Amino acid sequence: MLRKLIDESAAKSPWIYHINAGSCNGCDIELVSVLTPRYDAERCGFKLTGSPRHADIVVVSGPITVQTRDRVVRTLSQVPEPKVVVALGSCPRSGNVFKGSYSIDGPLDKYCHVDVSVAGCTPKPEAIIAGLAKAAEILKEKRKEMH
Amino acid sequence: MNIVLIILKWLFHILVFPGFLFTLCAALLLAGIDRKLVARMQNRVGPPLLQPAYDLLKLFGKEIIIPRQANKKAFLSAPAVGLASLLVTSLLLPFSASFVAVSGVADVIVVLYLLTIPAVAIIVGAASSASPFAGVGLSREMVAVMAYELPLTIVLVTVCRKAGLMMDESGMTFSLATVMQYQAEHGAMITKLSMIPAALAMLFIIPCEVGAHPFDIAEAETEICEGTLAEYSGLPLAFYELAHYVKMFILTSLFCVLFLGGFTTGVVVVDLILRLIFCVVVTFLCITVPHAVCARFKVEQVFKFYWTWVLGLALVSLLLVWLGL
Amino acid sequence: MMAMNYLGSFLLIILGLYMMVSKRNLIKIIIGLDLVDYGANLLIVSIGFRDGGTAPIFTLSELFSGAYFVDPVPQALTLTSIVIGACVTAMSLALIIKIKDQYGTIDSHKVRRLNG
Amino acid sequence: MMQHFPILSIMVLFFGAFLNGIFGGKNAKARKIIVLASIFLSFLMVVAMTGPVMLEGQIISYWLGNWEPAMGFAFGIGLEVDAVGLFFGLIISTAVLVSGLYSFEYMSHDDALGYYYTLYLMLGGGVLGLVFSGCLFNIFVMVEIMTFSAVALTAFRNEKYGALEAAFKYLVVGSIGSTSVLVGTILLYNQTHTLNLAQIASILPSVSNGVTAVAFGFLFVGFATKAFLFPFQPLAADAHAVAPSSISVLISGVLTKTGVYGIIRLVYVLYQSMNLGPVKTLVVFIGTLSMFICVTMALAQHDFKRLLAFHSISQVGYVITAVGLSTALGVAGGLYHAMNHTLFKSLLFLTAGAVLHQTDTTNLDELGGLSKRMPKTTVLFLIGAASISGLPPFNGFASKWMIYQATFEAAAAQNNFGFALVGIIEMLTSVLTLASFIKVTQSVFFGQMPKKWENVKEVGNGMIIPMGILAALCVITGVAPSAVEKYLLAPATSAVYSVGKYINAMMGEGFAEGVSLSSETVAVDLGRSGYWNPLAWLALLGILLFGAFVAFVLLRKEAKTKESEAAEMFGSVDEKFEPFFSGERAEFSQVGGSDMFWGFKKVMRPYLDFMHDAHSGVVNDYVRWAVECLALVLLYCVLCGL
Repeated sequence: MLRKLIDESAAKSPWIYHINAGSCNGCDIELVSVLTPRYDAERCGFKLTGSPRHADIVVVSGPITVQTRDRVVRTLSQVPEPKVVVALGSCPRSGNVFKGSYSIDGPLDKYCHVDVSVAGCTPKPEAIIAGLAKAAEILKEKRKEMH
Repeated sequence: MNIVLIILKWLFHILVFPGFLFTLCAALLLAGIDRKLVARMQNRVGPPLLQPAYDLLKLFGKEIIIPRQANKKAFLSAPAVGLASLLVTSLLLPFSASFVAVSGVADVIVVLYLLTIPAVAIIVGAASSASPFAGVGLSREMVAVMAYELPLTIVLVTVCRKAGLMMDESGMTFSLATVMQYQAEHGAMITKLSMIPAALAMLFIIPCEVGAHPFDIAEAETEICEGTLAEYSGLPLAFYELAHYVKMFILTSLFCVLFLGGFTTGVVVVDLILRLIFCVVVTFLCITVPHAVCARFKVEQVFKFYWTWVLGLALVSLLLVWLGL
Repeated sequence: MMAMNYLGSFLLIILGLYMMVSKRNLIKIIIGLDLVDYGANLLIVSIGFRDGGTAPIFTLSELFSGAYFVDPVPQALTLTSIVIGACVTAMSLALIIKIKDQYGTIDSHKVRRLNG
Repeated sequence: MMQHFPILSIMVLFFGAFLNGIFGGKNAKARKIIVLASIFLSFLMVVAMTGPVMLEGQIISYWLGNWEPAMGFAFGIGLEVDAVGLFFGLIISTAVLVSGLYSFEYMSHDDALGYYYTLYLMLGGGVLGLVFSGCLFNIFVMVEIMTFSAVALTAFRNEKYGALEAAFKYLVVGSIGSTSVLVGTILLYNQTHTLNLAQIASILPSVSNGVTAVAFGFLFVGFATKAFLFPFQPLAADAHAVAPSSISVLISGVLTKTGVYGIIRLVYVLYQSMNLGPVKTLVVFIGTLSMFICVTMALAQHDFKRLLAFHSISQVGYVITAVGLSTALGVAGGLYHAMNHTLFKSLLFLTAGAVLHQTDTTNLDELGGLSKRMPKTTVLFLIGAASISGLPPFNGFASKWMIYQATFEAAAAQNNFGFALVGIIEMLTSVLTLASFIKVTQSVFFGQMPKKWENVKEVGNGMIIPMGILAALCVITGVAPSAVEKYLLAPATSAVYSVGKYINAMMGEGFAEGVSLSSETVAVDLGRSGYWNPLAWLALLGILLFGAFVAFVLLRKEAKTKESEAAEMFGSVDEKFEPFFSGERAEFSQVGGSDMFWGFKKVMRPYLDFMHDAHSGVVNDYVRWAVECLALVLLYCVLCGL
């Protein structure tokens, strides 16, 4: 009973931690706009946290640059289970216009399992919300798998 | 037989009402209303009313990471101690002049000290987690405690003196039950002219003591990565969140006891509903509105604000009461 | 007559205190401390004094009828106090020697590692 | 037999010092036996006296050489143990005992231990002699003995930074205090022609003139200097901080108490002037000043022991303030806090000593993270810190509660706004105390550990057990205040007020009535005092157990360690359990010591700078403080015509 409640609420209260892995800030601004009164992601329980220890969903934006690579991996590893990784925008999934640059060491799925990928440069806020909702569902599934 | 009954009564008080279960439900409800109200003030839909409960339940299901450098025992037991002391405080707050679970001759002082324990628990927990962010956070938390404790003391003394002048032959009372009694007989404290500055000061103190938005310098998530809570995850974090909600309820409840105590009917259920309504109003005034309106203060601004304006308000009230107004 | 004694003793005390406040040499501070001590001792002896009194030996008052003696208690107190003062002086001088060893100076404005 | 215990309990210590001087220089075993035997014997004798004095309300008096008073005049030197004296005697002999037990391991790295123990026993004997003495001049002698040995012990580790300097300052300023006690004594002798406390007490109320007022000023300043109260001398911190920790315990827990004892004796028994407004104002003002200023000084310190030293003045300020309120509750609260202060401050100094012993430093900026290496010391420190900050359910809370209640009730009863402000300052001081102990907790025991303390070990049982005794006492006196109140505080408070009984015990029955003082035992009603509802604390216990249950059982089940991606990538170090460092590799970055409380320090900067400059460390300045305060107090006494 309690376990079921916990599973259910996993999808209802996904807390987001946002990593900028060399992004041009376009996706970052769009992610913030998702939480503004206009789109109000908080009505689904989304909340931006300041520490990976609190997070359920890790949103990574930007092509993984050489400088940020280790830091992204380290931070991802510090998120407690269950966790979901969301690649925000085209950069983390392909490198986008930065592909082939000497300073790019992407894509993100070289380093960890990406659960949801929101494409676009930049993705629309609606798309981001859809992706986050998808991530919340996956979070619930992962939580169920934990026991 | 008698002893069994007494123990059962105590267990009821501790576990159900007004202790654990009731405080928990009321606190979660209050937190939900607060978040909803903030959202409505910003023209948002806002999270569901039960969002705090969802948050807690989710945190129960998360993995608990204990950093390698942390002192494990202190790291895990600090949240429980903080929550426990808040629950004890909830037993001491009277609901009407006649109903209080635990009464004492000088429970005002006990409440004052029990309310510092959650802050100490947060600080010790943060210290034991060995994170530099937590270090900065605990330093700020302590500055906040120093900032609000002085005016809070004066507000409590003022109320005690005001009630004691009438109700106690020594001219001073330290019993919350007597404060309630006074208000039942002479009208609520907030209706007295001399007490209005003190009530205002208390309204300023509550958000800082709770760590609500404009005064959440210790947990500033954008500057110092949740500060004191930076290393916490899972169940201990849930305990801290819960302590945060419970503190909100306890403090607004304390405000009701100190300033809005007169409006009681004697029927426990009606009193309860009244108390909850008052709590929501107070929460709206002192937590929701600043949250929706203000940006976060800087550390020294908080300190200065409390040691000048709020202190001044409290002192004015104390002086007026001492002059017999 | 006795007023001079009292005045003298308080003057000694005040001069000693003045010396302790104003002199920077540690040894001079100790001299000031001794002045204060001696002032106190002079005060004690003066308080026990009675004009025309003999030495506080019992047989003397039996010898001369009508003789009375000075109060013996303050004299005993003075002895004790002098001994204690000597101890304090010795101790402080020993400390000054060690301070000179360690700090290389006995200027009180330079012997201030512990402050604030 | 019982009537010989006062003199024996003192002489055992002095005799031990003598024997130790002869036999203990080289032979460690003989030294240990002599020290242990003398401190235990003395402790047992003091405890044995509690039976008649505390429970039956007797007063033990003893005339040296059996020179009993004749014709209503006290010739001999007397010892008199009433409940106040015995209360302080108990505190003192407990502290001496614990300090002695602790010394054996703590001082094991030092040499010249023969001298150390000789001086230590002399210090104990001197202090015990002071509180049992019934003669004003003997009080002066004992003050000198204890100051002398305390100075020597402060300079004991004279190779350490600043030890000699602190000892010198202590000697100079302490001598001013002693001299002013002497001058006060002799002026009183001039007026009353006796040195016996009881007889002075019977004569003084009828002779009140300028000379007695000046004598009051001198004696008050003398005892206040001995209590290290703030405006009289600012160097307590120097002396406490550099002495070996076992001696800091005695200086802070015991020597300051003798000053408190002296002030209580002076104002309540000798002059019986505590009901006068000016005296009340003076004592409460001095107490509040030292309480508040020293706690702010402590906040700015970055040395563990120096910080503790400032706190001990601050806590003595509490005691003096409570005593100055001149209500039964205030006196009881003050005495209770005096006892608690000895317990928790000794505990804290001993933990500081343990840290010093293992790491050889007490600098808050250098230490950190020791809780992983010294878990027992950490727990003991936390108990002490919680006690001194007045967190329930430890003893500091119980006594502070009594003091607050006494202050506010006195304020309300006399409609005195000043006392209400004093009460508020007391509560503020308590928060600032908490803050500075949070600083120590974070900087020494928690936070990150510098590399150089990797190999630090826990101290041995020889140091843990004395600390454990004190911690246990802290908890016991905290959770059973009603027992403390019944067996210790009520008799002691009653004795403070029963001056007639005190006089009669010394001078013979009917003497007090002769000078129109009642010899009845004054009954003390502490009924409404800071009290303890056991059921509430049962509730606390229940909820705590619940919390512990949740925290430990559930957490242990849930806590699983999983290999993280980072571990695969970076090799063996599992980054998951490193502290979060914004993604960077975790490096050493301890937030502690001087880094703490930035906002507070920024706002208070002008004040803190001023206080820092005032504590200049120059001995002339400290003498000037003492002299100026002496002058002011004398002027005040004369103007108010006490």
